[in-house]
Amino acid sequence: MKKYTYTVSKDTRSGFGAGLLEAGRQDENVVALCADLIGSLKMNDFIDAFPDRFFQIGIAEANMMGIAAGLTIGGKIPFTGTFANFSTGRVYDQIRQSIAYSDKNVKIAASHAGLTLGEDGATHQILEDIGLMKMLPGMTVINPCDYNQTKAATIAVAKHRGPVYLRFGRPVVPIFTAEDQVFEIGKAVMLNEGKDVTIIATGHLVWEAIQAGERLEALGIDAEIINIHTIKPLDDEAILRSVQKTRCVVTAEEHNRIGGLGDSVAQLLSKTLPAPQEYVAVDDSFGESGTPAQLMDKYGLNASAIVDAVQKVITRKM
Amino acid sequence: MKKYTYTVSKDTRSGFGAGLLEAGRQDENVVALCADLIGSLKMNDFIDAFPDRFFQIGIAEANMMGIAAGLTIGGKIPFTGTFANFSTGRVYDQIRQSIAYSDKNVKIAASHAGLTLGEDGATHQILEDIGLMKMLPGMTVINPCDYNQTKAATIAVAKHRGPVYLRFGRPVVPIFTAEDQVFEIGKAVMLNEGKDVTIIATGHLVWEAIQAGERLEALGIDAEIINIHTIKPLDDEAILRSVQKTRCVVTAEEHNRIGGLGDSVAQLLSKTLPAPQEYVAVDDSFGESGTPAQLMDKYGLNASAIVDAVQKVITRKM
Amino acid sequence: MLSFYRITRNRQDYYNMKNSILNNYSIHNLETIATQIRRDIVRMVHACQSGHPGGSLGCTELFVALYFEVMNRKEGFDMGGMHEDLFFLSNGHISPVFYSTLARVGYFPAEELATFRQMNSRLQGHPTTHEGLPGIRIASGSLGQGLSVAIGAAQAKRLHGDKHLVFVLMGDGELQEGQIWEAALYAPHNKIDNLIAIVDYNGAQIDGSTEQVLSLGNLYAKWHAFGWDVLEIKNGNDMISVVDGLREATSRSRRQKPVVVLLHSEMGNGVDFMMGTHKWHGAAPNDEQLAAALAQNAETLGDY
Amino acid sequence: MLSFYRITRNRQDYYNMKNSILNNYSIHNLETIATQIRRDIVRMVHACQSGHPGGSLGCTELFVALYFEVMNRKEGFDMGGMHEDLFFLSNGHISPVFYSTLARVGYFPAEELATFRQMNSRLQGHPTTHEGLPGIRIASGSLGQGLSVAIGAAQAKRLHGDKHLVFVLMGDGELQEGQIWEAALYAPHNKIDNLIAIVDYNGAQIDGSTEQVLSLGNLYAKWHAFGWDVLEIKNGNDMISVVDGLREATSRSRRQKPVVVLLHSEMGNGVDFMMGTHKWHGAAPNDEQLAAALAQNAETLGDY
Ligand SMILES: Cc1ncc(C[n+]2csc(CCOP(=O)(O)OP(=O)(O)O)c2C)c(N)n1
Ligand SMILES: Cc1ncc(C[n+]2csc(CCOP(=O)(O)OP(=O)(O)O)c2C)c(N)n1
Ligand SMILES: [Mg+2]
Ligand SMILES: [Mg+2]
Repeated sequence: MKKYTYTVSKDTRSGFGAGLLEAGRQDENVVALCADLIGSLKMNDFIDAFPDRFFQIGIAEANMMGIAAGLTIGGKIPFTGTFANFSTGRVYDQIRQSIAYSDKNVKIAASHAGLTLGEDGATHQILEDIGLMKMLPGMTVINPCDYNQTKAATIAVAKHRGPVYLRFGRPVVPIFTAEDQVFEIGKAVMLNEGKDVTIIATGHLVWEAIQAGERLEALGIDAEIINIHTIKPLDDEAILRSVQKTRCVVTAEEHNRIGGLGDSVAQLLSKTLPAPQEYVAVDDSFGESGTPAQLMDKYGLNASAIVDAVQKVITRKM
Repeated sequence: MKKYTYTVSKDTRSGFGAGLLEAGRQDENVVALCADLIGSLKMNDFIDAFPDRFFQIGIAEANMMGIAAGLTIGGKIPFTGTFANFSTGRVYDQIRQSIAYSDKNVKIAASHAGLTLGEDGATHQILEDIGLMKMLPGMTVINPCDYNQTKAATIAVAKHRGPVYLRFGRPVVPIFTAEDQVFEIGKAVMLNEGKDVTIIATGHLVWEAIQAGERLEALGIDAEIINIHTIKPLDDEAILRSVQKTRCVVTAEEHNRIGGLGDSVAQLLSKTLPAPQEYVAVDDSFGESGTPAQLMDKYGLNASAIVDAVQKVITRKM
Repeated sequence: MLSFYRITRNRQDYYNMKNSILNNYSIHNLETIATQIRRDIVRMVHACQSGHPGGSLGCTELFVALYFEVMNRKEGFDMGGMHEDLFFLSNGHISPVFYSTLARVGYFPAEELATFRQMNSRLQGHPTTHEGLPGIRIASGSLGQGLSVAIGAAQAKRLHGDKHLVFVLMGDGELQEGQIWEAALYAPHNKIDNLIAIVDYNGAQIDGSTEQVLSLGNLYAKWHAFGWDVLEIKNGNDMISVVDGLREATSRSRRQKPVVVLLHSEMGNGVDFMMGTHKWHGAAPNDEQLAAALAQNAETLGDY
Repeated sequence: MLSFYRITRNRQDYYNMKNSILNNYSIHNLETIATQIRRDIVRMVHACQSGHPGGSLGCTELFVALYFEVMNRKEGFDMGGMHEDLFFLSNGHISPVFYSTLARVGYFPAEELATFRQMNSRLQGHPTTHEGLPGIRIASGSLGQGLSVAIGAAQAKRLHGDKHLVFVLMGDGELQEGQIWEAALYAPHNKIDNLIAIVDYNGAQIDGSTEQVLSLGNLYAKWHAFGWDVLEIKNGNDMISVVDGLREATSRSRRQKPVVVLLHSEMGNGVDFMMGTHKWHGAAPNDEQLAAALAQNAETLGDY
């Protein structure tokens, strides 16, 4: 198992904040919008640097999406900012018509995705946002794994032409990817080559997958670990190549097991290479209040859950 | 192949209208709400019979969902009515918080689902509604296949305790199920027993699946055909029993291939019984204007598409 | 790029010439265009037996006045639309009048109107950018979204130092959508004064009159209370009133406030049997009804 | 079932006794409860180091007045809530004041307040029915939804011939959500006059003052233009004003119009260093700050 280490932990949303500032420096067309959550979205540095390129929308997410769509018509590259719930479910029809179907170059930046925003509870913890956004034709869906990757993704997304959903979170998590990484949209990152099982993880679950990989190694299981930061378009090739070798797969995501990364992988495999799959995901329930760590435990979103799933899926190999 | 015949064709939304009237007769707590689409939802008979139990909401779908949730607190059983798009994506967060998470007994009746509303085009054709609603914990998702089944489903849904998404359409389609059928939520209907392939279809695609079954018979292929009117909760048992026998499956739905019935089946199989699957569904695109028949053809949602998919999946059997 | 496309004069001329014979002549020109557009509308809707003639007919004067007279437009079409006035249709169901106007003013051949709502057409049931039809900058059809989009476009113009205006049309029933009021709150706070919002105040929606379905109450008071400069065009189907009203609206722009125009129009206007009812909101005429409608609207620019 | 749960008197008594000594005595009782609730709020938020003290403190008088004085409530709790007044909290983030009030008025033991925002608690970060906490009839937290829900509940009461009232509280920042205005348009049209909506008019939201973030402008004029009977409580942190104002509001019900109360409150009221800023909208005090806050609010009913 390849070694991954870290010295610093940070929240991925801060990676977004840093990336937004950098993207703003690189392209004067980059603008930002926020629905009364500047601090949560870490937009302060951007606002300080480019006050005229920031739009405070107030608590009106639908209006924010429409304004963002309108701004693109003048060539701007708007990043909208609010919690993941209010970035997706709250404004699905607005994104659908004014952004996705209208093919507008809007970047939907969504913080507090998944369970790990913690104490606010279920009304603020969306576990369906990947599913919501991946059903929209033409939408790119990205869920980076740490601060550095989120920063790199933000910069890449600003350069990409087309609507993007960029999902990140609130808790501090280890920074283990390179500061100078090039973020390639749609390209899976091979974290560890292995032969016994393919673990495909996204977002905060990537670090858990690495931890799981180490424990599995100790158990004599050689896991291939893929960081699939882009859920749509899915890197079919990378996944198929791996599963062809391992013949079984575990997907891991901070999301409902219905509609997320797991289902994207299941669809791909069912159409090409049927293989046993286990889902590490929330089992079709709402979240609740608690610390991020408690919730990850209770809802089975951690290294142990991945280890268990691997052990199970391996026995199911055909 | 079992023979299915019909003498009359009708739109499924009219089945809803008839069912709503009947449900209203059976239970005085049944009330109806509509967002300026009474005629499209076929609510006129209910309104004539029970004018005091109808609420005209105007063009304000979010408000409609909230009011429906509030009405349940007083013990009412509200049916909300608007197009499928405005029943789901437009109000996802409202349904999520005020209905699903709050466990309110609201019935979301959605007309004009899928492509077949025809000429209005993509802004009115939602192909993601099944996916949207099935991701909500506790939501029941139903898509009946003809007038009689929609009527029966409506009556059953009124008696069921809990939030339900009931999806139906605008075009006239053959009535081939029994007038006096008992609608069992969550129970797949076996239309034809066969051994070579399992065809799982929902909604308007069920009749197409029957047509396909006849053509397949002529080609010497013995298809098992299941009408899966309830997408959530999925009748896992019926599906597994069938695929255990046939070892391959085709799913057919008037929906994006991402997030719909196909993905529900793929998840089930990937976790228990991996098998080759082909999707008859819209290939991750928006719809467009056209007659229903033209659109079903262009987007590959008909008997021929099912026949093709079956021929393909059979060669993939493991 | 800044060569304007208009029939007679620029804004200043108009005010100099008000009530002059030339003005009446020019108004007549616009009316001539309007009857042709009415013909186009009913023919389009009749051909595919679907679509929305009522609101379209009621907004004919508005579209003609905007596109042939009031808006400063560049020749040709590019999505960005810098250095020209822009128009957004929020109530996308009245696409027939939009498409006919766009065709008649030169964005695409009038013949293409024959493809309305047919498969593979650029003239989708509701306007879309998806098929690349010149003149369309956003999809609409799901109601309530256009004012927000127009605000965004207006803010983009500001960022670019472009002094042109953004127009947006909404239905009155559409105002029941909350997103409109989110946008209505935002624009005055941000002093968006290069924006002219227009409400098709025809008092009708699908299920009946707005009064019955969900009354808008005192609509003037509502917009006023939200901080807009409100203007009424009392006869939205009289070309002089419409042109005058729009001129007045544009003259009130750039005063630190957004402007909204309540356009009192008549659903179905110009086709006698379609007037005075909401029934023609989204219904197509049969052959006989088509003939009757055409008989009331002279062919002036040539049917497609 | 109709045995009311209140401290001193019914509505009519109150008006007979206005300005009497008994009245002052009773007001004092309510104030006593309020200081305890303020203690509960800061202790709850401190314990889990998260949650929203600012809006909670500002609405303490309102909650006490409603639950201990104004609302006609049945003993016990059932979801249906027929034959009693109902309350909905739309701005769910001020759950601390809601939970404390519900506990102090007897819906569940005050000790349970110690579980606020902890895993497996019935006292979730935002109110929910999901864990079966008595007193809660709808989940909230995602803003903008509560007025619609309250309207539905009010209409259900009508259908059942239940003459009781429905109260709902919204934040002022929350009014930026369009759904509120959808509901605001609906209620007067349908003459929902068993509904009293209250706006926590504290002028603050997360990113600053509402004035800066997105001004509500003339809020009185907006509600008035939407057809509501509008009433202001000028000092929302003075118990007499709040009780009087709510009495006045209830007396205006059943007159064919919904009533809205603009409650001028102060975010953070009762804890000096939390006042005059939006910074305590959603921040928790540290140990020292907790001590300072408690020193300003006497323990009256006993800390949990
Ligand atoms: C969000 C949404 N809800 C419902 C509809 C269905 N619909 C189309 S037009 C219409 C009525 C619109 O009324 P109005 O804006 O007054 O237009 P008019 O009938 O006057 O043309 C409705 C309800 C829609 N297109 N979008
Ligand atoms: C739909 C939605 N958008 C954003 C948020 C995040 N949020 C929580 S409270 C709040 C500010 C609310 O302001 P106000 O209603 O004035 O409450 P106060 O700050 O006065 O307590 C925001 C933006 C939310 N909870 N729901
Ligand atoms: Mg109208
Ligand atoms: Mg406030």
